[in-house]
Amino acid sequence: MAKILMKGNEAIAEAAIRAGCEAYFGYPITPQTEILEYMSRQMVELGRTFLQAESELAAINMVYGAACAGSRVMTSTSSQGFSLMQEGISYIVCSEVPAVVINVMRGGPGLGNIQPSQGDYFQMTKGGGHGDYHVIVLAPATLQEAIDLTILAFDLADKYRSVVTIIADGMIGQIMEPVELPEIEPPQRPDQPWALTGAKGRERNIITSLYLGGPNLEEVNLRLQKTLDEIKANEVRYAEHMLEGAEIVVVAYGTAGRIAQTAVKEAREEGIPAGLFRPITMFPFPYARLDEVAKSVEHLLVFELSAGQMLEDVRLATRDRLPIHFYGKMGGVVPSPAEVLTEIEKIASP
Amino acid sequence: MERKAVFANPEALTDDLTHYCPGCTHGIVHRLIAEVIDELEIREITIGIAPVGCAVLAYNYFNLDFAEAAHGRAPAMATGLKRVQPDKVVFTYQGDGDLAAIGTAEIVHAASRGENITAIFINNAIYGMTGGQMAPTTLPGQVTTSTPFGRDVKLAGYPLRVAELIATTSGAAYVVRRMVTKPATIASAKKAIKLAFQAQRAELGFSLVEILSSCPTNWGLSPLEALEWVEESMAAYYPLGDYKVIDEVKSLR
Amino acid sequence: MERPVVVFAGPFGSGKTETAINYALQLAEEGQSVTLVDLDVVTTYLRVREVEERLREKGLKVITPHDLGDIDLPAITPQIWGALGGQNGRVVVDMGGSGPGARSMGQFSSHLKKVGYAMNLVINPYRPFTTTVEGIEKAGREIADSSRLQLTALVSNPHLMGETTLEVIDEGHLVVQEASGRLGLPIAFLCVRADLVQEVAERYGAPILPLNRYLLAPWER
Amino acid sequence: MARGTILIDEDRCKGCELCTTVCPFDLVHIANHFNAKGYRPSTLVDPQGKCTGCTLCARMCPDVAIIVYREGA
Repeated sequence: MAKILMKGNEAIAEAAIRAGCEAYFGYPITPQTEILEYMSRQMVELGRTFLQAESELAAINMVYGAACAGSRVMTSTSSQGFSLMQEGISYIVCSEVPAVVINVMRGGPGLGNIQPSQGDYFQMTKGGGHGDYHVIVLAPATLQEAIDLTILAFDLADKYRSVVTIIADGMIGQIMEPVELPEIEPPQRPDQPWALTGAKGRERNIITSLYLGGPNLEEVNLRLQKTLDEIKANEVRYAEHMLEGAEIVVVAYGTAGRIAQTAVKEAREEGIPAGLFRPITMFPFPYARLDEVAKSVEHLLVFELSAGQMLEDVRLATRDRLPIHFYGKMGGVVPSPAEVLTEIEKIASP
Repeated sequence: MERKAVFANPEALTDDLTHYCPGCTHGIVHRLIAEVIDELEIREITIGIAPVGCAVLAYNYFNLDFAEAAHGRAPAMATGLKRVQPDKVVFTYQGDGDLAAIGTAEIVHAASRGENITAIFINNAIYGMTGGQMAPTTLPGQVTTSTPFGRDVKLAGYPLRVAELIATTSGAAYVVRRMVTKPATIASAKKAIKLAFQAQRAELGFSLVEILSSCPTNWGLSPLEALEWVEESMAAYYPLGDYKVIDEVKSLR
Repeated sequence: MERPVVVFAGPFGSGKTETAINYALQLAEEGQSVTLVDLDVVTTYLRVREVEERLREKGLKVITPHDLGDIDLPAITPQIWGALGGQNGRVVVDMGGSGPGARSMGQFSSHLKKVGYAMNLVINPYRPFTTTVEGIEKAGREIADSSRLQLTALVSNPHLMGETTLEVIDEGHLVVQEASGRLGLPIAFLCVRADLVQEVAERYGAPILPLNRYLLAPWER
Repeated sequence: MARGTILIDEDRCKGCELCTTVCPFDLVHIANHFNAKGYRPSTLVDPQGKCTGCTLCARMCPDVAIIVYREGA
């Protein structure tokens, strides 16, 4: 397989196409617009559905519609747009239809800026919209991983009949790296007897998120929770670097994970026993494995491009049994590995 | 002599009795849509989208594949459904709050794109579901629970004329306003709904049938008085008529 | 290539910015007075403006839409008109990617025709849409149409970032050479990562521009 | 004139009276009794067999409570 040099946004778009994405609906917002632009050419050339919606609200509801028809469907956006999509995501989850949503995060709150950020962690992993739900959240740190996780996202969406998101930040969207694009057979998808394809030769299908009366809605919620339990049992993913003999373990994901990896390597070169634990599924968060890792180390250093959002999950995982340090940058500021190394050094020799 | 049923429940309706108040014209419009679907023999390829509003449970009454949209988003959802299966017939059923307030952007852009779907727009000048508040289509001076002194246009703005607005979009193929107050106006409304679906079948673009409807409960009128109010007051502000009929649709008549 | 204005154009991600920076620095080292113009209104990160201080220290004049800060507003600063007058030495322009990025150049088209310009199409044959001669031809046509400028040469920039090997350069440059023949455009130079220049130098006829990377991902800094 | 009749499904009827104003022979009236839902249903009062099965009453009905029959083919 020949390597090709791709930009993160392009890589995600191309991966979706190869995963058999049949329909894309989106709205331009920096720094993910290249996904929309890539789709506007490639999907049309392949005879698939592409439509630029009038807003993120419309885009997610177009996704909802196409998902009801049983199509493999995706949208992509950045933070502010992701906020607007919360309503639709809540409906899609409750309706139990599969969809993929990419969020290439930028600075917030408010209009913020277009620089890379990880400020949407809470919104993405804790539900985001109204009601009791979570969506699967996959965090790539390299472009190859972005490709692999995008493909996985479609399969997981099908498997659990729910929304699967990619949590990327602007840097992942904008950098370029050599990647390998897998050749994929047409996707093996589960049967979709629930899809709205016209009531021909069968009873009519209804897709709704309206369940009047307490017991009905409770039943749906219990089923959604059961699905979440399955997801928690089956889909936890993470990466570990230099954990062997590590006394200070940095916990970071996405671009921060990438920066931390360089910092950890440099720390090791200085003789500091540092390691990296990088969650790949932010939901389900790798609580158990992180707890296990924490048992044999002295300190954790949580590093995020936010005020400390994943930090709460790290504290939950370890129940504050060991010192948990935090280093975060907000508002689109991206620290260098040297700055993270300084934090590690501070812990090593206070 | 043998006797034969000449008028009965259309196949495209279920046997369920609706939750609508006595005399509410939602029921008439539901039946008209179902009759048209039966006549065009498209029941097995038609997908409906229910709104938020009194018709939120419409999917219980149509014997069709149906989806329930978020408030105002039915045209976007219909767009998604239709784009991935262009051979199906997709329609939205929306009230004035859903279509003309929270979902104004979605309906305008679906029309403007010439999205090949049909919108059935129920205008009863009030928010029924939430208990009789002002709608974008509430008439000047009309008393509602949120305009207790009558709609003061200086304060609350003017009612929105949807058919006229949508008719200005280039993508709209067929945009008309009807009412369902008498057998004759009902027959005319049915013809319009049929033409709207036919236009979609012929891939001519977006179609919208606005139907002036009654809300006896929230208007505080008997069902018969309510129909009189539709004819006298509503039709005066919202004139019945054909607001846009492109030539290709005319030739379907 | 003694024309006063040298433009680097190309599809998204073909390496225009790094090429323009390295080329401008090379001219500056030769003792020429050089202004580097950041005319990229489409790229959001990793732009000239992020390293402009460093470049000034190395003796370049740099014009960027800096006053606007990190906002995605495609605005052109008035200084660009002054620079493109060409009276103050050489001007190197980093143009935005593909057709949309090239469009902003259109407004300077008639002006540039008067002062004289070189328009280099930077090609990396490892980018998705320029792996073939047909793809390169299409990209070139789109950029020429959008910018309303004539392409005068190709710049061959075959690489896979850190994974670039001699084979990668060989195979990629071959595609660009073929495109050069097909389009009737000379290859102005071949870009090669500085540490590989020695090994590559003897293999090709085209002049070589050694590339030092200025725009790095945060974890490479 | 064609002879017909209507069958009103009393349990579907909500007593809205819309059907009562359109009968050309004034044969549809509101009954004095209540149906299971507590509405006074409409009822056909046609001792002389005047109903032609014209369907106007059924076309006004919001609840598809009226089935219309005609004799012969």
